[in-house]
Amino acid sequence: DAQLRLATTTSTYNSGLLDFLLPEFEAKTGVQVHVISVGTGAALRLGQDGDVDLVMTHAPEAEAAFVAAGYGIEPKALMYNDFVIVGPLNDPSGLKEVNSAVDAFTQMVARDAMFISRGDDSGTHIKENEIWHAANITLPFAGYRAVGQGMGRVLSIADELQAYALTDRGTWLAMKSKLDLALVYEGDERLFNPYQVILVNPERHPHVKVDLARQLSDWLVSTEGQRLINAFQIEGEALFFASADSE
Amino acid sequence: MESISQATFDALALLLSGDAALWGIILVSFKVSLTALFLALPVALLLGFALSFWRFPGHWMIVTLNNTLLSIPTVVIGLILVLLLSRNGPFGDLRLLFTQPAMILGQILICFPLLVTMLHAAYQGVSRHAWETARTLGCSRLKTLWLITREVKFAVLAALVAAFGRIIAEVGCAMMVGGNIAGYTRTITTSIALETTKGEYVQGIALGIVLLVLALLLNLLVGMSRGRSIQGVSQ
Amino acid sequence: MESISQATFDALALLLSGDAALWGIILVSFKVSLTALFLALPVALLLGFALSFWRFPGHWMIVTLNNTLLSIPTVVIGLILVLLLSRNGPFGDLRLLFTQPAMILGQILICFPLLVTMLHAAYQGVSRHAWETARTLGCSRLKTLWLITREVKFAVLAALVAAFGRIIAEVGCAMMVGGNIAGYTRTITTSIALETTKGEYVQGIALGIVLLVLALLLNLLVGMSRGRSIQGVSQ
Amino acid sequence: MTRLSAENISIRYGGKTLWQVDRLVLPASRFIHLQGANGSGKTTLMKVLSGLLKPDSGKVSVGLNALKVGDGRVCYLHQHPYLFDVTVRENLRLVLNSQRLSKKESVSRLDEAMSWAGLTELAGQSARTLSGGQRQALAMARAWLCRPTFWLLDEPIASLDTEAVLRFGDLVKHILDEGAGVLLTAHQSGSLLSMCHESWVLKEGRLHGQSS
Amino acid sequence: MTRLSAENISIRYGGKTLWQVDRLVLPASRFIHLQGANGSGKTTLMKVLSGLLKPDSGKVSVGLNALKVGDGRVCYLHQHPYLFDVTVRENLRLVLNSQRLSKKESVSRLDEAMSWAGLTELAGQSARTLSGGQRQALAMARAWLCRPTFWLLDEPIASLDTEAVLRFGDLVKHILDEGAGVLLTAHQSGSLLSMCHESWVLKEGRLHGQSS
Ligand SMILES: Nc1ncnc2c1ncn2[C@@H]1O[C@H](COP(=O)(O)OP(=O)(O)OP(=O)(O)O)[C@@H](O)[C@H]1O
Ligand SMILES: Nc1ncnc2c1ncn2[C@@H]1O[C@H](COP(=O)(O)OP(=O)(O)OP(=O)(O)O)[C@@H](O)[C@H]1O
Ligand SMILES: [Mg+2]
Ligand SMILES: [Mg+2]
Repeated sequence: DAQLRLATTTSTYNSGLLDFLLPEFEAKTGVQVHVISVGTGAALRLGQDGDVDLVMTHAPEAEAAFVAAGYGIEPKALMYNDFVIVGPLNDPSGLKEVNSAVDAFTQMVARDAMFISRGDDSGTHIKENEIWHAANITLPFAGYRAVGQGMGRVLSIADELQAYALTDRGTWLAMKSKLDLALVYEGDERLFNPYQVILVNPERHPHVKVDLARQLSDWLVSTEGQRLINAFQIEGEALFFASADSE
Repeated sequence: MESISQATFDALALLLSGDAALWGIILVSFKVSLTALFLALPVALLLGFALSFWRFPGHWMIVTLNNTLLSIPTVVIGLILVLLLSRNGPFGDLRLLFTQPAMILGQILICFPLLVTMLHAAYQGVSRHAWETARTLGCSRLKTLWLITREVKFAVLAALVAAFGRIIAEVGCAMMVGGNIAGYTRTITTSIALETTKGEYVQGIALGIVLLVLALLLNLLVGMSRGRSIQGVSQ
Repeated sequence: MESISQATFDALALLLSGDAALWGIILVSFKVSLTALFLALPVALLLGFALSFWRFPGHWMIVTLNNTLLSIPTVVIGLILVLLLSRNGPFGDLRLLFTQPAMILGQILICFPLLVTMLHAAYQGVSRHAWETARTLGCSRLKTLWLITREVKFAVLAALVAAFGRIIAEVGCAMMVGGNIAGYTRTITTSIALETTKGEYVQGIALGIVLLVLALLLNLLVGMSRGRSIQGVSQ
Repeated sequence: MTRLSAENISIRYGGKTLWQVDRLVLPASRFIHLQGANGSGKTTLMKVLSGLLKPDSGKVSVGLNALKVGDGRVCYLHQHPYLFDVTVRENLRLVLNSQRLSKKESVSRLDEAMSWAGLTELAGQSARTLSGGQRQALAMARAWLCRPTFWLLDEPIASLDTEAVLRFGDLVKHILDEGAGVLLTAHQSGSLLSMCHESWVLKEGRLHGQSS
Repeated sequence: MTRLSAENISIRYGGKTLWQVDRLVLPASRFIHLQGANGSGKTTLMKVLSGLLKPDSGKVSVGLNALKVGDGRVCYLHQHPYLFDVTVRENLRLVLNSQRLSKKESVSRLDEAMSWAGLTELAGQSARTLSGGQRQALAMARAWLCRPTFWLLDEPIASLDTEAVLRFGDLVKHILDEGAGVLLTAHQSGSLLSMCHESWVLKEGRLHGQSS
């Protein structure tokens, strides 16, 4: 029977969203979806090499470059969530008082806080860097620790070292019950985190199953797909918000 | 620690209840690793034997190279295989990436140097005397290899056990080359890695213990089959 | 493949130009692994020796257990250490998590079973005769251990090389316990893992080749020091 | 009939020549005692004659052909025989296996060999637990099963008791009758050596007494 | 003076008793020849007397104390000696190292031992390349350096040439003069054995000729 390969980022896969969505699609179409979850860079790389049929990522600039270079076609906005800043329960740097993400980062440095960075060129890391840049802070500062690991591990390390970290809300909600950390800042529109699906370009890789891939992509942005995305919850909280503009 | 024992208990209960998904993962792990081991073994036996009993040009180079390959991270082997097997790569047409055969290939490469090192050391322990005796009694080269392998069966067994351990416990290459696709190329170790990235440490440990229990059973089997032979150390 | 050779060339050039960050990473890798190896060695030697030359209750159990531990995924060892060393764990007060000593601890646990298996097999290859001869000539137990170790120095060396390979190439535990913190606990293998998640395969391979080149140099050194001893296979 | 011969062979160790033999012929049906002090090179000569050691010069031939190890025509019995770590019976069987005999024939030969060596009762015992004399007897029986045309026996009676030496003498007679040639070293003197047709002596790197 | 003695010792293999010795005394300054057919248990007896093998019953004592392996008082020389894979000189030195001698004393003892064994010229050669007789001589020299009070020599002259046997005889005399006791097995007869004070015979599981 038909098989389809989807590359996605670890954080998306770990949230459990795909395990929630895909069985519905498989039941409906009989197409089996093989999910390969890797880092953002690696996911796009797999698409570029034609080893998967479509990708689902959250790194707008890298995705734009991916499409511009002709590796991918038909990018579709799928959903969004947002990034939040988490930190020790007692919030020693007082981030609960600040009014923007840039201020939050500036204040962390000013108060000698420790910050755990993804340091892996992932969507989250790119976002971090964007804010550091906007705040005019040169890296690394004294409390900056680049650990080069996935979101889950970064949260664990922040927990262990009682430090601050920038995280996507999905991973935070999935893990917060195991952590002695609190959400200390959220809401800046700079922290918006959009997800896209992109098909691998069949002109570059004639063997990709572009029809099946398009079927999945279309289904994801369809009313049914979007409804299911909104319905996915952990402990009563929604992790993702459907954002498809079609239909 | 409370929660670890609880999770382990749950995992073992799942195991015993015949949970299809868990057994599927276990089956993939053992199938891939045992196949790789038995495909790598004959060549490794021959090479280890040749290195011990024959002197030939390049001998020293092979030993050094092999020892060096012992230090190759499995993820690097995985990377190289991905580049080779990817659709863009030279062997892309074989469509092997993210399949079990690709994982087997990776594990062959991973266990081979360890097998060679250990078998070489094993045969090295046999006096040249044994070789001379077999040959002068009219045994063929292959028969001689077989006789001498039996002389060091304990060390050969140790090599097998160590090489099996190396690949069943390996995660880097299995992850890269297999893709950790649920129900297809997901192994015990890639599952553990997945649980770990989710912060589900306890689940990871429970799966690790499942693996250990199965490895223990396998080793008990091997230990029993070895049985008598270890005791004869006299003379 | 063009790009691999380019990246490797660049990485080696960086190495030769004395790039501080790269050398820092290499230093951490070798320091941690060599320390772990030499801390694990004496106990492993004693245990391997005891298993070969003494029969005692539990003998068989130790062998089986040790063989089983060979199959423990390094990430599981990492997980267990994280649980033990974390702030909330029983040894949290030592504040060892995400430090080099914690990594050393992990690597000791990882190389120990392999050392024991290989040393046991090595000593097993020595006839009981040797032990009897040394003892009856008035050598102490320790002296006897030393003499017999020299008899199988080739196999002991193989054990060292294999165990070193196992830990220098290991990534799961180093990542979990060390945290891959840049400039502090980042090793060659955790760097490779990082490059891999970035999709920078070529960078990863280049780092792998740097590691291999260094391992090759180390093995050449060992090979040269071994020099003469391998040739005496006669009698 | 075939003969084992060597021309101009020599062995050097670390610059010094151990021995140099211009010409040597071991004919069929002949029993020769190779004598020489400790370290004179008897064992080395036998290893060369059996093809286990390549001489630094010269060559060894069986009949008109060059010597080939592993064809079972020349059998060298080590001074301290190597026994495989299996039972007595298995040690004997491994030779027979290379010979494509019928099952019945195999069993009868095995039994014959074991009874000659006085090991019938020890058939199932691990060879590693045999006494010194039993080891030597077993190794001899094993070589016998191989039916070589030339026997190179390196101190085969050193650890045999009086009775075993007598049995060994009978075996040598039997071997000679079948047309095989025997070269043997022994430091002891005794009835066995009075049987031999010639004595060769290795001394100061030369082989003396070779009457060709 | 001390003596090596045993009471009621026996060895059983697979249900059968190999031998059973009620009482055995090896006094100082005495040279005893232990005889017996192949497989009668001579080697086994020596291993028991040296403490390398625990008897199935009975006990062995040196003087009034129980025997202790590794104290260097009773030295057993294997039938096929084990030489360590180092040079001839190193094989000898490893015994001296356990004895805390001055450097000068060490060197002179080493040289003495090597010259006795006729191995002075081979000092730097790897022990694994020695000839059969050289091996036996080296093992004997090594045991000598250990200065044991009781010597258990298992076929020490089996592969020695005539001259070496004579030298060995002189050594035994010397040892006896120093007050040590010697128990020796040998299947060969010869001048050496005419020197011995007593003969014991192991036969059918019993030790005969023990005159205590
Ligand atoms: N690799 C080597 N390097 C140097 N000398 C060697 C080497 N191998 C053997 N020899 C020497 O060659 C000589 C001949 O040894 P061989 O075993 O042939 O003597 P042999 O006549 O059999 O003596 P024995 O009667 O004691 O058995 C010995 O002196 C030995 O030390
Ligand atoms: N583990 C064992 N199981 C059964 N029989 C054994 C075992 N070990 C030794 N034997 C037997 O015990 C007997 C005594 O052996 P030992 O070596 O003491 O004889 P020996 O008198 O030294 O003979 P030789 O003169 O041939 O050296 C032999 O028949 C041997 O086969
Ligand atoms: Mg010889
Ligand atoms: Mg004996």
